[in-house]
Amino acid sequence: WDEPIIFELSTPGERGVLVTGIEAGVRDAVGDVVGDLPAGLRRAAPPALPEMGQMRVLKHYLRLSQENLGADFNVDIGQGTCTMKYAPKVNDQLVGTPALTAMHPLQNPADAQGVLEIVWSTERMIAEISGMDEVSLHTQGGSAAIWSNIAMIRAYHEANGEGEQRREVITTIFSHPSNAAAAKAAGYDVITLYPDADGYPDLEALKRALSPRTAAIMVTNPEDTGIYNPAIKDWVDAAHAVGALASYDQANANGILGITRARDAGFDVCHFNLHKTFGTPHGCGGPGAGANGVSAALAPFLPGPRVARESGTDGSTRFVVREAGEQSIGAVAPFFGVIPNIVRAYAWMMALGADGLRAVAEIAVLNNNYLLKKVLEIPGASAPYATGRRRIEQVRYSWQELFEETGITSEEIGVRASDFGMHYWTSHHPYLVPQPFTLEPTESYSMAELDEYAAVLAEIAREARETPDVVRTAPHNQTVHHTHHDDLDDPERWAITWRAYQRKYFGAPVDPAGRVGSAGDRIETGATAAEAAA
Amino acid sequence: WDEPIIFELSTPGERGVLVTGIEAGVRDAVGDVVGDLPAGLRRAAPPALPEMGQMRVLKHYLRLSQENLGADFNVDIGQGTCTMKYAPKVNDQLVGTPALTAMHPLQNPADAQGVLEIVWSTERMIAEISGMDEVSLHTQGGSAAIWSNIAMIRAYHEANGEGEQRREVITTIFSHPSNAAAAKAAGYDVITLYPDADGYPDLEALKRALSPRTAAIMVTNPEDTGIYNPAIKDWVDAAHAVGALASYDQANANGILGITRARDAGFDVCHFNLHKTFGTPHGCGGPGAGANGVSAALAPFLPGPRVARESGTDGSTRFVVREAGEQSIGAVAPFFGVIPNIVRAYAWMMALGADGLRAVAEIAVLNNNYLLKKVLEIPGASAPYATGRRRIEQVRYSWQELFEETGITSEEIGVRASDFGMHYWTSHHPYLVPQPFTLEPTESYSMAELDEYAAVLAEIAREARETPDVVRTAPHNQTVHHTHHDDLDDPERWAITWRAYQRKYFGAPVDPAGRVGSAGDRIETGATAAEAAA
Amino acid sequence: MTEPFVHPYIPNTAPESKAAMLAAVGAASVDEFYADVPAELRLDRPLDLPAPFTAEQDLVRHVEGLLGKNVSTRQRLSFLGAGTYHHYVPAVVDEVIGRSEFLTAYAGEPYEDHGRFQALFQYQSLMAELLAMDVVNVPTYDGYQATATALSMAGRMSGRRRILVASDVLPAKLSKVHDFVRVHLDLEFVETIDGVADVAGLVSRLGDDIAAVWVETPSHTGAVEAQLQKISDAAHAAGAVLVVGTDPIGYGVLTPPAEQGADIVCGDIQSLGLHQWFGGAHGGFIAVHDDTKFIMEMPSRLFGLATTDVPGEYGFGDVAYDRTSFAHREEGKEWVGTAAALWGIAAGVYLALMGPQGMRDLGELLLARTRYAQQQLGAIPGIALGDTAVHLREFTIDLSGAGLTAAGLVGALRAEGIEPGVAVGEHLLLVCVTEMTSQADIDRLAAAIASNTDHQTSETISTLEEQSA
Amino acid sequence: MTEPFVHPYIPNTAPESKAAMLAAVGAASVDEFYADVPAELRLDRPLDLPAPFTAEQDLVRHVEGLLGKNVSTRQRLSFLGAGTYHHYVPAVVDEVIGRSEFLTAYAGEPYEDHGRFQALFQYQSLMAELLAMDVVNVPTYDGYQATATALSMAGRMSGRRRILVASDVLPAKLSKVHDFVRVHLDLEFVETIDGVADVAGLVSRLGDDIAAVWVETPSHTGAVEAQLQKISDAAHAAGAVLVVGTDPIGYGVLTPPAEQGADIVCGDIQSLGLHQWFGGAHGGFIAVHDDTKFIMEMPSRLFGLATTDVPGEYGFGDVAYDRTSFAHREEGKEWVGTAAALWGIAAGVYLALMGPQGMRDLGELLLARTRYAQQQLGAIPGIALGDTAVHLREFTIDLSGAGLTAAGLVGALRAEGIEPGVAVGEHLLLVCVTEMTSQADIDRLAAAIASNTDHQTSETISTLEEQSA
Repeated sequence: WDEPIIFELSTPGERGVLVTGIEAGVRDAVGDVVGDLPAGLRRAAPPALPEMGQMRVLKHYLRLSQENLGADFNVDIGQGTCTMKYAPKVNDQLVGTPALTAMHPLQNPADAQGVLEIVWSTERMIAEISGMDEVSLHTQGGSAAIWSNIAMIRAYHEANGEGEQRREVITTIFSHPSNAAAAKAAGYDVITLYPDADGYPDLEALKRALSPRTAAIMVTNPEDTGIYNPAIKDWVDAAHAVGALASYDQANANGILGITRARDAGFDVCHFNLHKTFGTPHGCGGPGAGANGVSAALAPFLPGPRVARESGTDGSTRFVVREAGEQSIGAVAPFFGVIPNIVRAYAWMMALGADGLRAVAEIAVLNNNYLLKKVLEIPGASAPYATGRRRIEQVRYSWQELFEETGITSEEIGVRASDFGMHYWTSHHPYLVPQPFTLEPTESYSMAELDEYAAVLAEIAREARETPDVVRTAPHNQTVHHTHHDDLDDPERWAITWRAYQRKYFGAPVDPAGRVGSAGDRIETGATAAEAAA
Repeated sequence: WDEPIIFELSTPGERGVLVTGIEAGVRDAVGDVVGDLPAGLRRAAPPALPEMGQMRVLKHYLRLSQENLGADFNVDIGQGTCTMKYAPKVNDQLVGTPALTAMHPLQNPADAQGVLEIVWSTERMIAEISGMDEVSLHTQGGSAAIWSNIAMIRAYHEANGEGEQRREVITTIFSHPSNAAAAKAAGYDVITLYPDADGYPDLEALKRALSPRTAAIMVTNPEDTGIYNPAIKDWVDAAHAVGALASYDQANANGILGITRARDAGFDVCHFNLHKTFGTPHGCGGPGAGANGVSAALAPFLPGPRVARESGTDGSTRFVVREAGEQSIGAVAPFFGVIPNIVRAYAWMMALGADGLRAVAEIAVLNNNYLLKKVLEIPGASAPYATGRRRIEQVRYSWQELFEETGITSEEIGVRASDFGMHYWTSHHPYLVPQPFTLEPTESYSMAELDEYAAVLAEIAREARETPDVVRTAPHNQTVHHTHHDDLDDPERWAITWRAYQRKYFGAPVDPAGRVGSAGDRIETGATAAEAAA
Repeated sequence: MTEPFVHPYIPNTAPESKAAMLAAVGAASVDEFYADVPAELRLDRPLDLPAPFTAEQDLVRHVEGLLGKNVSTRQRLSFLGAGTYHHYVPAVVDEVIGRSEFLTAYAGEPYEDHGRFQALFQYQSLMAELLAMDVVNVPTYDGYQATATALSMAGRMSGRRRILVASDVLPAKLSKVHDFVRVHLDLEFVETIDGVADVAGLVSRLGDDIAAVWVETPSHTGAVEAQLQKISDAAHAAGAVLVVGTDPIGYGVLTPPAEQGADIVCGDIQSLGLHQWFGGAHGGFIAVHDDTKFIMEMPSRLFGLATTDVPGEYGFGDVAYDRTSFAHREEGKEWVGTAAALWGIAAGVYLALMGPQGMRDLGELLLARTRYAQQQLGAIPGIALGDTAVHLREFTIDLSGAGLTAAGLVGALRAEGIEPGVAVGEHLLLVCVTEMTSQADIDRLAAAIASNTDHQTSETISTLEEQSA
Repeated sequence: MTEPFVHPYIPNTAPESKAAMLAAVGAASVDEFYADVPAELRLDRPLDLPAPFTAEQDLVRHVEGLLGKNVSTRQRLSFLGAGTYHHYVPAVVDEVIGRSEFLTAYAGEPYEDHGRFQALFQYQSLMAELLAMDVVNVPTYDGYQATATALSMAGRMSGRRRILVASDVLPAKLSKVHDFVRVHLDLEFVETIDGVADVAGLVSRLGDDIAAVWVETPSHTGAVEAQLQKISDAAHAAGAVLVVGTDPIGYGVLTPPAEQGADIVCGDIQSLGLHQWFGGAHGGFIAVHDDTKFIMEMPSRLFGLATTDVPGEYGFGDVAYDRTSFAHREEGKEWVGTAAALWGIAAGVYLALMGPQGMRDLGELLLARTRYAQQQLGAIPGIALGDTAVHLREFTIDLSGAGLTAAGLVGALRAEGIEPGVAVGEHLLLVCVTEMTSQADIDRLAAAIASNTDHQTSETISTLEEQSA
């Protein structure tokens, strides 16, 4: 499809959906409410939204959807660190019921016993999985959960009178960047440690960095390299030794479910992403959902309100809502968190159970080590660090050899991969691993799919040597062609909205209400609408 | 996507969905039920269904879906006679409720008052739209409804003792072929009339064909040419004059809703297709749904069971189920008909009302006459018959001039249209109109979309003259390439199932249970899976 | 109307567009397009229909309000079958057939609708494995039609008129089949013995004017025909074909009829991934061997594999299109039209998800639950099983020993929120269990029936006592 | 387990596949992969979790059973708002965001995920028209976060610490904002007068150390701020920016804050096409003018139009990616992560369906119903409106004249199936109406409250009588 921008599809007078009418009785009682608005409050001209019939709106967005590569469509193992796994359709179906979508969070808890029980049970299951004492499901994503981690750590130190003293947070370069960013946003100075020569986290470097000024260490493990820190308990102990707390980024715990637990290594706080480990869909970048686990010592600082189970004298149980306590960091998000994803995660765990979660971990690491072998068979690809050792759930690879030989970069290979219906991602910045790419096969893909993916990488590597221009000028087979990203960093040229584009590129007159002139005369030629049946 | 046949995706041991277990109490009570089966009843080897994980099944069918061009995606005006219109999404959402999907047809009618009321109300609305006295919604499609028409006509004549005498049914060549086919299946001899020079149904020919042997005339109006028979009442009167009945194929009544009615022209029976005129989706070729309307004289012959409304002495109403009566043709389908489509049709009518239905008709004919003008502007295209006159809801066009000039056939143009994300259909056989194509824009498409469609036809006509090979070798931009249809008419080579294909092409050994050997070694190359983001 | 009628479903009701298009075609008003419709046939008033709900939120409230009056089998404990069955529908099935691409497509060519052709070819192929036959049609309307057509095929092939009906047939199905074939065929019934075919009686009626023997297995009462091979041999010896009407749900464990000589196997696919839908979601299959004589009598579309210009690529198309009414109007075989394609896709997805092991597990579960239910209900004093045949999913119980009518028991149990089954005789109740019917559900039914027989018995006794008093 | 554990979600649990892969990598067992996990950290027992429902039908029965305990706002007449609102969600919105392509995608590049980039660019653009501003972000988590970030932006830009809070703010939102900004900013409250800003008091507090003035309109109590232009002028005169927190639902009829001088406009998009979801479906927007100074302080992704190698073709990409924590870890602006993209797509579809006329009709309807509800409730003896400001959708009523507590009234009406609103003070009830609340619904609420005040009044009287007796 060569689908226009939606504003180009507007036809005066068309309607997409009608609003119910104002009852005669209401109108008689209230009069002209718009006319009665105080001066200045009445909008002068209507917003310049497009005017479209319902089917055309639908068609537009359905076509756009086909121009998107969901995890349900590809062998989605190229977005390492993100744990792209199967989000079961039955869970989408379960959450779609009005018994959930039409619930208001401030309804009588007696009318919300089902959803409250699911929240409570999900917390308890994640407590068991992490070994932590208490769990909160309030946060709306992984980075938000990291924020809650540091916010609780901050509150804890303040409660102990050490808020002013402890101004530093230590992380590692292969921990998710949001650990550094959230600590900074919470007012901390961030110290970032680099790995040792083998790619393992450097315990000695940690010990040098720790001091009474340290508020916390915030680390991911296994790190983005897929390497598990064998000295993790020593790290935690070292932090505790200086009075600091230890915070565990378990966004992706996919390789260690049922194998090892955060609390068993001594961590004080940790978080999971329900949209990574627990099989909720990624929604084009959210909503996700986070789970924060804490030790008993940190429990008073958890966000609120909290769901609790009460037992009646007759043995019956009911679920109640308790407002956040004195020491709580308060509300971190509206109400109880991302309910649709909490229910999905609950259903996902209940479909698998203890055996199933362990199978998730074991097959995820099996898949990863199988893929590792396949990728290392491709000339030009390598897996820096921990040479010859197994990895947990993912690997950060490098095309450095291929780059040196051909000049083709990892980004270029990634773009070319899209021509094969595949996707991959390089890595977070900075590119400590040169020409990086990060693959995480999770448990959701079959051996045949892993073989197919590796075959595509091998094919592109071959192209890079034999027909490098094919790679360099990719994509060749997408709905859009090589895009000029320099437009996007120039304030004179960037166009973050259609109205800005009209103004900057066409000097469209802006009337007092901000309505721009008619859209450009872009012709839609049938010839480019030809991906029809794809 | 270059998606394999599903059997090629099988991996031993994988499971797509698990079945609930047999309770221990049941197993203890019943023992080994499979082992206990009588000799010969126990299947020797399991069926050779594929073994696949759930996500792979999903991915396979989602990819196939993207290789399909639904009405929601294209300007679907090329399937003339089929009334491709917007099937509102809200109706799909409404019928998806367990309050409908989980209803059993033999439940206590007191538990089914909602769905029974909808069936009854839909019948009454269609009775008003058609002017007929009674309506049945039992049939599962348009041709099935035509069968019900002729079955009732047959029963009527038999009830009058004229079953043996009346052995002929008269139809026209521009009436839907199922009228001829169903009449034949019911045991009638079929007489097909051809139009007069202007393309209008030939009243004199009808009068010559009518006789005491005539059971019925079965005609479509407007015919597939989009021409309304101005003498339709004379046709009905002429049939009645010889004691025959008149049956009206109103599968597509889209252009005349609220304009003119079957009963007003004197018809005894008629039918509508809910999946054409009444906005239910077409489902790749069903389920559709039919509605049969009859005069009071034919009402006793309607299929059963019937839904009736009863009033209590207190003014309350309730809906009851009545078994078919003595004269009824009996059950024509399970229970009450295609319930999801009946509810959708009800919702569609209730969203529009009398004004809306008339607007449907008026805009459908406006769109059709607008498109007629646009198409006639394309050199090489023509609209045979009724020259210079308006059409109702569709037109059967001809590329004969273009064919004579270039040798490009209408079929070839249709295939090429698919490269533009468009579809069109030629016509039913025989091709009385040479090099035919039949367009029906319905009310669902905007002026801009009609312009776009006409522009594609004009472009292909240009190609046919300037670069005919481009047209002749189409498709160029589909997931599949020019297909060799001669395979399909040769009993030695046709392969109607995968197992037949394996046997015929690979001589796969068939074990006693019919399990064939392993599938061929078809390699899936990544390179052809490249339509990814389309 | 004072304001112009603009509707979200009809874009060109926008006044500017409508005016522009009228101007483009040179028409003063829409009326001109109806010049051929005589004035006396024109409706001179608005249709008399209920006031519409043009705002979607109002429509939703209205329809949900109506449907809210229904009380579904989620709220009622249901043992209803008799043609529509309550099986579990995996979420992926609904996801696939809910895709707009499939839901709203119709009749495109094999190029733009490659996905539809492949999905239906796969449906044919998956059913073929389950049935162990080489040819399956794109679904026709339902099992009734499939059976009517299968018998008609036998008649057309043989030129014979007589059909021997060897099994108990669902009455509504029989009604349809009879009216459909009666011009061409005569149905003759060989009474069943203990729920299944009277093979000896059948054999005695066979002759060279018999077009087909028609067996239903499971029958109307859920009885599985154990003598199929014998029947088949006898039919073939007489030059008749064996038409087997069936439900495919059991063939993970049961021998498919084709392996016992069936020539045409037909039935309904509702059990394979379709919801109950108040009986409104059925599709019919007809399966035959790869034999031109049979294939050329099939009216439905048959999608086949074909080669393309690209070596190794699969294309699809219509096999032997010249059979059809699309090609030859009344000269085609019966007719072909919009039937049940989407349900066929659903059944294909269902079989792909279930796989061989799933169908085996399900078959065993159905046999086990059926037998368990027979045991539990048969053990109630006064209740007897209708027959001793092997049953799959359905069976009858005879209430006469308890002095109960089937209708009376249904009424009594409905008051307890139970639909105990379908009354198929004065004292005969047809009970259905599936994988959705747990042991506890069956136990609850047994208890409810037992309590009614107790009640009945004590009532009978007290009536007797009263009379004697 | 005696049988191998094979699960539909994990294809390589198939024993043959697992064995083949282990062999391929030369591992004897999966244990080898965990060599780096010290033995003392290994869990030596299975996780203590509830028994699973591995069969999908059992899982569905379990979860539906739990959710069946909920009683939703379809069964209860709800006047609840306070941050989560019951607006109508058109079916097309749910259809689009239910598409697997959108639902399951994540972070692809602009090539394979062209659709996502365009859909979110369009969301930004549609919101921009509604708000009359040139820049809108890809949604952040919710309105709480959007506001916290907006104020932080003002602090970072100005280097100042003080924020003047001019309106009544939803307490939970205030809690979040406070904890988020407290290291960098000090919130100072200027008490409202009659529901809206005390402009004179505000002006008197302005100075060159004020980073921003924060106005909420509609406020926590639904009051629409009528003096925005004055506030804006005063803030700008002091070198402060005006941050307006709002709900976009009213801007079909209300003047957008940008036209009255707002520099940053932020809030929640839940009202625009998202269900209530027990409060679990929120998304935050931050809108600014096309001013580099502001844009470079935004942490969220911003999708922009770009040219491609094909003239006239639209490409998309990240604008000023170098702002983000993805690019620069702690040197980025706050952070960016998985937030609420799908809800942004939903809001875009919603606005496209509604169009200018739909948003106008809806705004008028909300104003009318709100005023009607104020009239009906305010007319009940003993009940007073909380203030005299213009209200949109929400307003408070003061029950003290009737001697009722808000919590008491809520309890009493819940017993009648009505959620009358949120208790926001001992005698103060926050009542919300939307297009889902009909005149009849409002009348029913008024009658129910009136009957409770009657009851209360007569109780009070009888108590008095008893006392005097």
